[in-house]
Amino acid sequence: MRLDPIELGSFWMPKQSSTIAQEIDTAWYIVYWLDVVMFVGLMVPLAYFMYRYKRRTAKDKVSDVTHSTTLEITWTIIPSIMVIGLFFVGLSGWMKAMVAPGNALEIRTTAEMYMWTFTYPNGNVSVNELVVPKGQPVKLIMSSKDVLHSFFVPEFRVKQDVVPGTYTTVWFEATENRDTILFCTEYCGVGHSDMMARVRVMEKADYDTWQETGLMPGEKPLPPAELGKKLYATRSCNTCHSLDGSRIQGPTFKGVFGRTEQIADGTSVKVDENYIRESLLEPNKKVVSGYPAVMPTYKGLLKETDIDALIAYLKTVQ
Amino acid sequence: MSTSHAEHDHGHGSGNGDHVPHVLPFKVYIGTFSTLLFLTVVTVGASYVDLGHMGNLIVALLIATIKASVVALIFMHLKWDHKFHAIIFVSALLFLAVFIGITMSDTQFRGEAEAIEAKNPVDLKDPFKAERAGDVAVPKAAAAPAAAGSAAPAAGSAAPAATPAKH
Amino acid sequence: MSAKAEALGGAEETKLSPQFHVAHHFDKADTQFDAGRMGVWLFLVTEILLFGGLFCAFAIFRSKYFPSFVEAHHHLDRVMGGINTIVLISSSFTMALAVRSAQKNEKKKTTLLLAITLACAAMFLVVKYFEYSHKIHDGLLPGGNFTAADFASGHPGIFFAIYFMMTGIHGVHVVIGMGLILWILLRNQKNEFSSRYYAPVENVGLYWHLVDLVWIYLFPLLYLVG
Amino acid sequence: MANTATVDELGHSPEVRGKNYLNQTAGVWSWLTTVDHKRIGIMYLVSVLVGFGLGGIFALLVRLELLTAKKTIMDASQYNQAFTLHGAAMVFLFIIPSIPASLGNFFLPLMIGAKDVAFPRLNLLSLYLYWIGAIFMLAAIVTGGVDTGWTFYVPYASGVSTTSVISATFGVFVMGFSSILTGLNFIVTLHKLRAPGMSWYRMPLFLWSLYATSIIQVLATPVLGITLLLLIFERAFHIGIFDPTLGGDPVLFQHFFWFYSHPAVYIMILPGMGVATEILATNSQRRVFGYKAIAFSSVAIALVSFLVWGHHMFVSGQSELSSAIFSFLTFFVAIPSGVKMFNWLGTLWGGSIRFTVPMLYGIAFLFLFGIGGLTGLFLGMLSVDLHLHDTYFVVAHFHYVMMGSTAIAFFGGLHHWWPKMTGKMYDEKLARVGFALTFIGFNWTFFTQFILGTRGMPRRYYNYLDQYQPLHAFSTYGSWVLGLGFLITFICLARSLKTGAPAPANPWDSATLEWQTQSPPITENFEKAPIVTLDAYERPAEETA
Repeated sequence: MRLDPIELGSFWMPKQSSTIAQEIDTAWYIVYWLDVVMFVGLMVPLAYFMYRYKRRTAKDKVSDVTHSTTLEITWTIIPSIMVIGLFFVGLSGWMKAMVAPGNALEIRTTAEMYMWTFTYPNGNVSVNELVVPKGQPVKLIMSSKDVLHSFFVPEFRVKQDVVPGTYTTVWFEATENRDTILFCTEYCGVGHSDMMARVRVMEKADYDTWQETGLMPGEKPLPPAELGKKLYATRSCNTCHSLDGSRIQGPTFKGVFGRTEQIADGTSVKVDENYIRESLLEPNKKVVSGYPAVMPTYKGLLKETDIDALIAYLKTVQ
Repeated sequence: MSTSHAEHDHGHGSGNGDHVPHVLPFKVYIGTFSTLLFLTVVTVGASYVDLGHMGNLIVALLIATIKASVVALIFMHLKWDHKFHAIIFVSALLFLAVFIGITMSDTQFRGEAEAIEAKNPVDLKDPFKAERAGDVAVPKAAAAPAAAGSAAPAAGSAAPAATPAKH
Repeated sequence: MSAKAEALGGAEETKLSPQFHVAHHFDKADTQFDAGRMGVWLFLVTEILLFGGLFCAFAIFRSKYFPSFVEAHHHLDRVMGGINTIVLISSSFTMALAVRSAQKNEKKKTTLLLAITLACAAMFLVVKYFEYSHKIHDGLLPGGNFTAADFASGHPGIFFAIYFMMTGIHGVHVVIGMGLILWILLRNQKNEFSSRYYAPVENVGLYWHLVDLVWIYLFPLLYLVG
Repeated sequence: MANTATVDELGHSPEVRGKNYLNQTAGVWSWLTTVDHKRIGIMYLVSVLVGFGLGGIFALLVRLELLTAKKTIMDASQYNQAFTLHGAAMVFLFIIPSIPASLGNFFLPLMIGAKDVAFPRLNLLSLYLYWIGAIFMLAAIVTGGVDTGWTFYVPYASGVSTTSVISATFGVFVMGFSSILTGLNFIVTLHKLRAPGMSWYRMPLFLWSLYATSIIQVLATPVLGITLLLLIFERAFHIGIFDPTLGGDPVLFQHFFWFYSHPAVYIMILPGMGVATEILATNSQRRVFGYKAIAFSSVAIALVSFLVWGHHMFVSGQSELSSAIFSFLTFFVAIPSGVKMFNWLGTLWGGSIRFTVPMLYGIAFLFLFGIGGLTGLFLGMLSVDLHLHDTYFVVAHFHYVMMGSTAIAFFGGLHHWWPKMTGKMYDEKLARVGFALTFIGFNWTFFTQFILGTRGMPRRYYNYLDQYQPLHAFSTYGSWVLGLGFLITFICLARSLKTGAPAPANPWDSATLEWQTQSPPITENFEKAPIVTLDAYERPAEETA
């Protein structure tokens, strides 16, 4: 998938694209400048002492002061107050990030090796593409089908692990009308670094249109083969099936339609409309010999028109 | 025999002047042993009385702790030993308490899953099942029973063993 | 070494335990004795925390799957558990007496008491063996291996995972303890111990009491309360 | 040392001239069966350096792979193994045993005027356990690698990964016992074997830091043991405690793991702080400022370290209550660390500072630990951690602490005590070159990663967005400078064994006890059992006059 880069808002941070980003950045800069001041405060005396007390002779007079209770108390208490302050600064932003507003749009999110599936309130599903309206709080209810994953959108400053066997939630309200990137930040295996997704932020009206018709802003309905080509890329077919004949995880799509494949159980099958459909819905029923049975099912993830479109597209890949 | 161990370390407990350090009278051991046996009977007996979710646990732990203290203090001579050994022993228990206590501050206060599940009856009761919600719309009829059976997902689900995690 | 032995008041030492001498890096026998015992106490700390992880898991899963735990613990045999508790307490008792008789130079009595302790330990394992084979036969096994059918509650496999891990690790400690007791028994037969030098007996005793101590918690938690 | 007339210019009296612990007995067997803490320390030293080399090679491979966004030299699964093995080797084979087991073993008895540690045979056993554990880890590399990350998070490690997880975790399990035994031995030694007059407050501060480290080793490591045992059983028999499909809790594994592994961070850094204190005290020629503050802050760090493990889990799905508690407690680790920083500066103030090679490492330690410690504040803050967690910022932060502080202190200590251990002086010029390259290369490599991380680059990524490529490439170039620096340091030290000038007993004019015997020491450490009459770092009156 081709993703646009993350825009930088400053030298350090990505652009702020959610309502809580500003508070988190402010906290970041507070501790940043505090650190800079403290570091300079430590290093300047260090440099000065190195210069001032550099050894001149073997019989240099050295100080015999071995302790100062006043100093010890001072440099215990002052930092203590500072770090308690930091704790509360952190706590405040974090509380906001933890408690979603009541009117939040709930999107069910499932992570698995190595893709993201988003189920919208009306039943729509998108894979590796999270579509959210601008200016409305969105709450993701997340779970994992296999191992730990983590949901991270740098521009939103939100992160939450996705844990199998339990639900975790994260919320944000996007403020910028443009695309950004979602990372998986909990190591999950070979495809960990490819487990990225696009976050599409759009106007509420465009979002509603997309929910109803599946059309992105400015998009016209596509002819089946072109829709299929798009699905090939957006539904992660391309991570396992090549177009140029090379072997990835699964058999190549080059010349796949009409080919006769050897099945793992010894039989063989001709790749036709029915086999493609079955492979999408029950992928592990007839696995091509020599390939691992790792394909996830697309049952419920593809509409009938999508399946037709994929079949139409595969006919064109020769 | 002035060089016996412990004589100058453990002033008390060895009043007989013998060089052997704090040999306890036999009756102390037999007394301890009887106490332990008695408490074992008590704890078994107490377990037949239903004292509720926490009640039985607290009683059992209390008796076990008395027994453990007796073993540590007398059989293990902690009562007459260096104070430092007692500190070592107690600090182990202290750190264990910290470990269990703080870990439970997480596990006891997580529990958001059920609430969400009740509120959000999407057909994702069992995140490990291969099927997912349909594209068109969530069939309301299918969702309702799934929500009802959601209290103990694995017990209610047809075949948890049939869909193990990928290996 | 001879000078050192002299300084320690050597005559009795050679008489009472001819093989014993103070290691060269200790200033006197007392220090060596104390050092050994402190080492053992520190070791016991590590044992407590090793079991501690499992106690933590027990606490968490018990509160999470309380009905399962209650149901599952009825499948443990509290008579066998009770017998084993008494066996282990008795072995602790004889072990404590063995240390006492070693302190008093009563070699034969020490041997006898150690032998009884050993026998108790063996008996504990025999009972444990019957318990285990019964569980295995009924399919009351950890997690994914759990096959017993007639369970009403959700996660009995977790209970048995904790049961087998706890009693299994405890059992391993019993076996190791038996080895240690046998070792000091043989050394005792070779006249290596005396009222001036009985540190190994005492230290093995400390270890054995801890094994007992862990069981004192395991028995009510697993067999009685669930 | 009392009678200068009978000792030669290297501090040897006629009775022991030419005799030392190295040549007392000869042959491989005499080494493998030795109970001499110095020989065990040397064998540990060689072992951890091999572990460091191994981890270092993996580090360079990882950095090289990250030179370009897509495949550079290896595929994704090889990359995952490389970073896992880099982490596992560096943490378990190198850093945890590095200072305590090698330098600590060698110098702890010398510094308290003892002949050996309390349990010499146990000490040898701990070395053998370390080797056995290392063999299991190496076996894991040979039989399919490990690709779980050094943290072995479930369910990936318990069910999904197809690599040799069991062998690797068992290796770590065994090494845990080695670590426990070392800690136990040190505690008893410090309690029971101090020379006459060596009261607690006369001990060099390195020993206080080792004492604090040992407390952690004894209290925390068993929990790692049970965690890994459960993981092994989970993987082999599906016992279900961590497996969500069987009702288990994967987040519980993280609690178990970090209950050890967070204090383990202080197993790594505390001895480094101790070494730095020794170096700074020796080279500023004066008594340490705030002795008790530094001593107690070591112990305080050890104790507080047990209360903060959950700050690794702010986004793991643990309860909000836990996160808040952990965040609050986390900040209290910063205070004793700060107290140490201030007192080190106080030690330099009014001193007579020499810039020997160890001192350069000591000052570098102050600089790098300053950055490493202060950047920890970012990650302790709940809201900021939401953005920075599991990004390169974390990678940079812990490399500044682990590598920049601990490893730099370790190499500083190695240079500091090298003459005592080997009886040879090294080439100062070459050592300075090695140091300079290491210091520059380190900052070059890792400061870059702070920028990468804040910009959102997640860690453990094989492939990354093109926009991160220039900074990744920059970091990789730095890693080559860093590697070259270490290579030169190794060459310098190795060469000194053959060509180095014989070392005097006290080349740095240090005030601590280990320098009051020959270089290298005799097997019994001291010809005459020392009696301590001076306070810590105090010099005899005629010298300061």
